[in-house]
Amino acid sequence: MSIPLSWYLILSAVLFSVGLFGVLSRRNAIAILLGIELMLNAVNINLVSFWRYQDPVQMTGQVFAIIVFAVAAAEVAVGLALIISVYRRRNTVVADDIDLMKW
Amino acid sequence: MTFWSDPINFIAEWLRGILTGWGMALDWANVLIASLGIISLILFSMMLAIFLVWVERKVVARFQDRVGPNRIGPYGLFQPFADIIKLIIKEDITPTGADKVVYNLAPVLALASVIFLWAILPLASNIYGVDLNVAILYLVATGALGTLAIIMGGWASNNKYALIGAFRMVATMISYEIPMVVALLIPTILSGTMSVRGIVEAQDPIWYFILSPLGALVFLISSIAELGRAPFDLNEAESEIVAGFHIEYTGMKFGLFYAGELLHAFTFGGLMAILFFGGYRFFGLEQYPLVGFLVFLAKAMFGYWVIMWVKYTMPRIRIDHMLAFNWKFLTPFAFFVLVVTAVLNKVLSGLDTWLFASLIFGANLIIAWITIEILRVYSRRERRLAEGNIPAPVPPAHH
Amino acid sequence: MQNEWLYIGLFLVIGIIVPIVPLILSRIVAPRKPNPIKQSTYECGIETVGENWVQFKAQYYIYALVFLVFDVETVFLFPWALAMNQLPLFVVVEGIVFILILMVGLVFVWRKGMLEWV
Amino acid sequence: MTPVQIVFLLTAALIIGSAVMVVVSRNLVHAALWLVATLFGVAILYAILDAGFLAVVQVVVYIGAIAILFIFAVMLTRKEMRDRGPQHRKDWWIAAMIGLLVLAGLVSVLVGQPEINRIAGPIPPDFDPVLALGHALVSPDAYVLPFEVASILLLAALVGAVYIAASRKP
Repeated sequence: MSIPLSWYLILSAVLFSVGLFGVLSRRNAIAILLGIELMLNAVNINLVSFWRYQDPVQMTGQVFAIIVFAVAAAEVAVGLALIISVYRRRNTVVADDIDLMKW
Repeated sequence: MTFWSDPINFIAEWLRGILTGWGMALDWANVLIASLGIISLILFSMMLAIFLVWVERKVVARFQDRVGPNRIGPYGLFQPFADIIKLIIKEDITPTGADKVVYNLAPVLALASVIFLWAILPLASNIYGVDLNVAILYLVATGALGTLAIIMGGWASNNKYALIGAFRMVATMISYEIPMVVALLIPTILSGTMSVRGIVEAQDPIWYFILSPLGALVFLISSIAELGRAPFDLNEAESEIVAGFHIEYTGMKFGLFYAGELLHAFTFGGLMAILFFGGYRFFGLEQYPLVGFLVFLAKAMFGYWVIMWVKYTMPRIRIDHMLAFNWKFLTPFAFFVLVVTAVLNKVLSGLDTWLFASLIFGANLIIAWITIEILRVYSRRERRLAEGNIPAPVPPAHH
Repeated sequence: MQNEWLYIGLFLVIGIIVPIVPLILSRIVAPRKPNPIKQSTYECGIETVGENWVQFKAQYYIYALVFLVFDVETVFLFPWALAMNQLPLFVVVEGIVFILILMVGLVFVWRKGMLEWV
Repeated sequence: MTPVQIVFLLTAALIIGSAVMVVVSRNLVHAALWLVATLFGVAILYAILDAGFLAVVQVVVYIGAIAILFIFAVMLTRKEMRDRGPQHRKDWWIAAMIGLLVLAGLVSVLVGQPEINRIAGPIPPDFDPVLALGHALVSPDAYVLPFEVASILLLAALVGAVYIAASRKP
């Protein structure tokens, strides 16, 4: 293990920023969800590397990473279901056109 | 260490001695030896796949009361080589509108996802790739890559049939993955480890087939569905969607899909042997050199034969029936078996081995009996309903 | 631990390369004379109409959805299965509660009629 | 530079490169496939970090289930957004600025930390992370509550998602 902790943290910061860019710049709602997945993975890299670099005997980091898996699965399931439902009603997946709740 | 008791390690040690003697660093020598081992393991599996083409064709011929390949070589043994030469010199056609990169990547990934399985397969007590401590999940993960390959191939072909076939195949594979994973949990609970080698070693006096015949059955059914073989071959369904996701693939790319399918079937036979039939163990015979390896091959071939037997005996099931069978019967059933096994394993763990085995086997028999009774009552009701609704068939006028 | 994963990594690399070899061989040996008719999409002998897009049943999506949730949960059961033998009976009960919660979901989907292929 | 560092850098290049392709590619199926490549790279990272269980779970859950769900969703909603028209908002450069700003902020915070460049200690030889994870998840004095709550969360997600996806046009 000759890799400094900072490498992981910077990699995860870059991944997070790329995901954030995707979330903010994409028009398609599914692509926005893809960006969110990238951000969640960046978080998970941080959690696991902290687990490894702090005290590996304490499993907290890994347990949190697993909870993040569950949250990601739930988020994708509900998010995509919403998108498909909206697509069926309004025939669009462009996030800006989905403005039912604006007024 | 003599050569015959442990040939692989003997050769590895010998090579390591030579390479370090040449002044190579020990780490790089180890990497090189590992690569050589991997290449020979993969080439062995490829040769096996070629042999399986012959086995498959010969066995299906026998099931259908034919002779099968018998012209090239003794018993037609060289037929697959002729097939391979034909596949290689065939023109490779890429349909217009296909997504080139994804289209070419799909068959490679389809075969590779099967080859990856061989990394963890213990062929004998001292012939195995790696003893991974999460091997059970690793084999589920390779299945995920296989699913991905199919959807890539179906989508990139730019063909309606291919896409429909891919969708059907993926729906089948992901649905039946749940009972398969649950069936994989049963050996994990019984042995307390996720390493396949650990599971084989834990089946010392008693095979897990005795401890959990229902788990083995669930694993068999779901692996047949995972393979996309009859009666679950909706993805191919020649009469409806012509060949499914690989309809547009020609030449060697089709060959890769085909080899992947056959090798996958054999590998699942091998996994069946490892997880439920004691792997390379056979009443102490495995101590003798090479016997363990042959025992494993025989058991895996038996599992493969059962899969073929089912394939060439059963008609195709309709897709709604197939998915309903999985979600309404197999998944709850698998979870029920899992819970009963877990509880019994915990409660009875203090008992004598044979008493433990017979009690848990008895519990399995009781579950099977209750299930069959419930199914009988249910199907009788369904039949009555169907007979009530459908008018009596009109006899055909003339033929 | 790391050595095992190094081996797996080597295996993945070589396992990808091996299927590529026959493709390259075929690329060298096989003839290549493409023409538009040969390359047209196969459709039982008639001209292809439209794109390959066909309206898919949302039913496929529902199955994938149910699968996703079940997959995550069964994966969670593996650590439980490993640790079970060394922990008290209470742990088995926890796992059963976990599975029961999962089954509630299945029963809901079933009752909603979402497992029917309509 | 040690071999592990080289493997790490290659993996990092794979992750970042395919992540960029996820956010810029016009074809959404390609974006989803690039996401698979990113996720696979993250799995390799977990293997380097000695978290073997998480590495395989990453492949099983993310590639085997979440990516497949994404591809299904893309194909189900494909008719309207067939790669025609702009895939990015007109003010995408603001998003890029925000992304860069966040990156700069994170890096500047990281650089100031004292222990940022430390090397991981060895894992105790008789310590099995997978088994320890099992103990941590189910033993009553550890994380059994999050374990059960995660199951309820997934149940809620299943119920909600199926309810939403199944509702027909009014």
